[in-house]
Amino acid sequence: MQKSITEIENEIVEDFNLFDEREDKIDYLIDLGKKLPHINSKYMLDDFLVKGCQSKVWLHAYEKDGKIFFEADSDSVITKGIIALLIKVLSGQSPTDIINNNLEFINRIELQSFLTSKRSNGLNSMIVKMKAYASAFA
Amino acid sequence: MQKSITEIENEIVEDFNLFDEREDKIDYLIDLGKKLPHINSKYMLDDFLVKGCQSKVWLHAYEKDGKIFFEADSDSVITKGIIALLIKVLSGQSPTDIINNNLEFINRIELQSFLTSKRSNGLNSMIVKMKAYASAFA
Amino acid sequence: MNDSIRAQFPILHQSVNGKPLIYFDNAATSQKPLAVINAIKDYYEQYNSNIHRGAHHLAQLATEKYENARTAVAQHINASEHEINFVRGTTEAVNLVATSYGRKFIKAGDEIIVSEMEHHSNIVPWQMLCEEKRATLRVIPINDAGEIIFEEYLKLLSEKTKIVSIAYISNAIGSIHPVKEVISEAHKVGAVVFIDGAQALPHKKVDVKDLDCDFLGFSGHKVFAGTGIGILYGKAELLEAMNPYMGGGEMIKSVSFAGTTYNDLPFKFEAGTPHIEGGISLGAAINYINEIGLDKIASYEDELLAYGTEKFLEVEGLRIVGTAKNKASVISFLVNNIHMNDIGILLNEQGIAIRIGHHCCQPLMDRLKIEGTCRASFAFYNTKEEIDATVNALKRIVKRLS
Amino acid sequence: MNDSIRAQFPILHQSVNGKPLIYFDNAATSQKPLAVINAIKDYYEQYNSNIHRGAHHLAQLATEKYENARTAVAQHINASEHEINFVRGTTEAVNLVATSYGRKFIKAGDEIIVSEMEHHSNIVPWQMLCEEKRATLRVIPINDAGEIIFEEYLKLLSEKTKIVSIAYISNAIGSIHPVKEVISEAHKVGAVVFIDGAQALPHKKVDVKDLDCDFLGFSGHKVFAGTGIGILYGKAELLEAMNPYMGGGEMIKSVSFAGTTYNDLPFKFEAGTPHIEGGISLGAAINYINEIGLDKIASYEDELLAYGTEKFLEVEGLRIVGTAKNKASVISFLVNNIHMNDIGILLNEQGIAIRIGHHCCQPLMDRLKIEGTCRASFAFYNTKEEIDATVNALKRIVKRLS
Ligand SMILES: Cc1ncc(COP(=O)(O)O)c(C=O)c1O
Ligand SMILES: Cc1ncc(COP(=O)(O)O)c(C=O)c1O
Repeated sequence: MQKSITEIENEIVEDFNLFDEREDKIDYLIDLGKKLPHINSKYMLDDFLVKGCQSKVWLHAYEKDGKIFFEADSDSVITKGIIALLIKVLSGQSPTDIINNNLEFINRIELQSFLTSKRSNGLNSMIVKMKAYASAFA
Repeated sequence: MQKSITEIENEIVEDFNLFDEREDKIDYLIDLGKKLPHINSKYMLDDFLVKGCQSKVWLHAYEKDGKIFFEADSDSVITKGIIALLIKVLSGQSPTDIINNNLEFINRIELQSFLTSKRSNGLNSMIVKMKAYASAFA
Repeated sequence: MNDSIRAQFPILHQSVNGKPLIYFDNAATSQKPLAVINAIKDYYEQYNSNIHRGAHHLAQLATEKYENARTAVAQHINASEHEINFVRGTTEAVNLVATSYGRKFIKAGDEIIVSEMEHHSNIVPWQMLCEEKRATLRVIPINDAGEIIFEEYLKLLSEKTKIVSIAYISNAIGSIHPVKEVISEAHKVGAVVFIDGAQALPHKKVDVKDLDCDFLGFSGHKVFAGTGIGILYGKAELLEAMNPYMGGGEMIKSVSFAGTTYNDLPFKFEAGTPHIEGGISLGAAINYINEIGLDKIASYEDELLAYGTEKFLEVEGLRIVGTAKNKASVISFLVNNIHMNDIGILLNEQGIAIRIGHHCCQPLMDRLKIEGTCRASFAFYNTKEEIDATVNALKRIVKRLS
Repeated sequence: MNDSIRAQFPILHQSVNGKPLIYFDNAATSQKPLAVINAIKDYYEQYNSNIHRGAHHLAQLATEKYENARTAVAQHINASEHEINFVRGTTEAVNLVATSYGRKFIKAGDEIIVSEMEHHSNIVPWQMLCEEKRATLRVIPINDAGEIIFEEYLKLLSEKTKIVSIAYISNAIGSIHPVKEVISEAHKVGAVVFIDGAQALPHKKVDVKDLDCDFLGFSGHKVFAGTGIGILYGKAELLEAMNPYMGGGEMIKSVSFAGTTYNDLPFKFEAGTPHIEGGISLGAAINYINEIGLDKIASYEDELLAYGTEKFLEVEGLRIVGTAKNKASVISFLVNNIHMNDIGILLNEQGIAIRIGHHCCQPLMDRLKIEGTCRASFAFYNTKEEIDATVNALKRIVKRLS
């Protein structure tokens, strides 16, 4: 069975806590980014771009059996790592769960501290966009 | 014979040096102001005002036997004290002497330090005006 | 108020001309508490950086502190953050509105109302606008006490009135205007109202929602922050409707020679690198006065005003200029036959700093048929003892000069 | 340069993410020496006061120091004091000229010339002016090295040209433009020239008489002074012919509702309470760099640039954007297939502060068909060791990400 958002969040936090050093945490993020499969090139169009990110982020979502699935890509590997986390947590969940979740893991792993510009890193834009997709399918 | 500008300047500096305290120096200035006779009321017109002084200063000059004589008044007694000093030094001198003199006594008695606003106290305007009169009669 | 507050203001602890400094020129500019001075020092010693588009640690810190200051100001006057525009001071706030609102919305024949006792900064920008647009500047007259004559104001209002711009508190003579009533009457004819809060913010709580003002401007340097910073508050829908003011970095979304799009509020009106240190110092100042409490400040200053008024009137030949019923802690005065200049100089000899002149209110002075006044203006770090010393000095001056 | 210079900059001595800070974001804003920080502290702790019309000791001191700063700036760029206007920064300088000169003298059909690599602050104000006046903005194209194409500039010049506005040094890629030649050609067709000196003043001697520029703008915060202050130099006869910019206190001679007369230079363009602290900090900064010597600074920075260029090119896949023959100590670069964002973040992890993005030069980025660059910009307090550390960090990043 699909794990709940909270369960996945806890796993991510545990994973991050394995690392004492900032450097290892960011390495982990880079690995996640590298491993995230490329999006189908038909979605690499301006229509699928998330606005407000310094790097390009393409995001696409589809619904299957009442769950929402996300696919995304970016030209920045660290951004991809972040997207990978968001997808881990939100992809395959129900629209309501996605809309209502506060994504507390972001603060718990202090993700913001790895992003150099809080206002324009686009993390927020990505979340807003993912929730918007969920609303559209709800 | 009329004393030279330098002689008068030296006298003023000596007078000031008699006082150790700022307070006594400014008292002396006030006394000079109080003692300066009022200008003839026919000169208390806007035409005779010196521009650029915070208080009103009326200044009038006339020539006699190649010497220039000044009369002045002000609604501020401290300003009048300053005028009294300038008149002491410059009144009765020849146009050339007036024009060429640098009025070094002003710095020697640190007159500026008693005036609260260097830029708008009008001391400069008064001197410029007195020299202008001298040029006109030269 | 007590010594622990004065201890926060290093500048107060010095001698001038051999006497302890008494600083009674607060309406011109306020002194700064250590909280503000240290905030400035920390900024430059620890995290100075250009902001907003920064990709590194210092830029992040500086952005956060600068935006926190905006939040502090917003909360302080009960506004939203995007309604808070950092400007240089009250003067720039008025000019910004006169230009960005006025040049867009004012047409020939429209009327703008100010009062007879405004600061030049709240007159000249409107004169310039009226000249350009062939609009008319109308002036609310005042009575001899220095209060606006409300019935006359009502008569000036008409459907031609597009802007009313008035100070909350007069810097020259301390009158507190009934701005809430001024605003609601202006709104009845559809005019927008700019409140010049330069003298209000240091003394009292200002709530833009409660006042329902459309714009509010004030200066950081008068409210215990550093120089070169100030605030323009505007209702979001008005700010959005206005033209941009200056062009440049920060205020754009994208630039190309084919066409440029402007940024959202509040960045729309903040072209170029902001006065980052100034914003942060303003945030620190706002936090500082809130820690003391504006109520406490206001009631202490009322006390100083009442005490000072009584004491100053003991001086022979002294008359107070400006006797509004509702008044801030400013005492403007003249002494029979003694030039204000002489009083200024002789008080300075005693280490006492007051201001003399027209206080940037020449039309008010013309109305009062005087050239200016001596002005002693009190802040919460002033004391009754300082008032006593000043009154004694004045008495001696009067004796000496008469 | 040596440790004794670095010791003057407290901010440099800190760790970021556990590593010693390397500050390579100097083109965005410079750090401040103790001479500047202490000048600010002294101002607030010892003699903060409003200026010019003050009638007391503190006002006198503050006025003197502020005006001394104006004198220091005037001497530094070989101008007269009344040609030096304190403004908020380069952005305001451009806007002031676009408004006060442009709105008075530009007519429909006139042409204004800028280059393709200008900062947004030197584009948007002219766009706004052109839109209002139905004038045309013409653009000097650049070659692939990032140099303006002088022959193309000559072709743009005609009797329609009224203003040419160009940076002395490009903030994005460091190109130093041949401004002296640009100016003399513009004068041949009767145009006035605004020089955006934002990036020039920190690095080299600028002599307005020698250049014969009509206007020069620069920002204090980029030249080791505090934020919120800058300079507009203008030839006196031009400044005198211009309309006032903002209205308010200081910039007037007398105000009445019947008519207002404006003050003389330099006060004409300085409405409201000035950023007194900022002016004083700028004076302190100018004195500081003159003590070190701009020649020494320039030649040391040239050394850093040469060394850095060589070293940076050792990084696999790295290309330098902007290879003008005449270049300031700015290295803009991109690395094959690696997003500038990732480089910014990962350098920041190593305590290294660079800037990434379009650097407020979107038209330049469009021309170069890139979205932005990573930019390392050096000041005289930077060292070759810092360059080595950065290059090593870059090499590790490239390895890690490829
Ligand atoms: C070349 C150039 N012009 C103009 C500016 C704008 O300066 P400021 O933001 O200080 O107004 C800058 C700085 O960002 C610059 O580098
Ligand atoms: C009532 C009032 N309005 C406007 C101003 C202008 O403020 P600033 O000079 O800080 O722009 C002042 C201060 O001088 C003031 O007291």
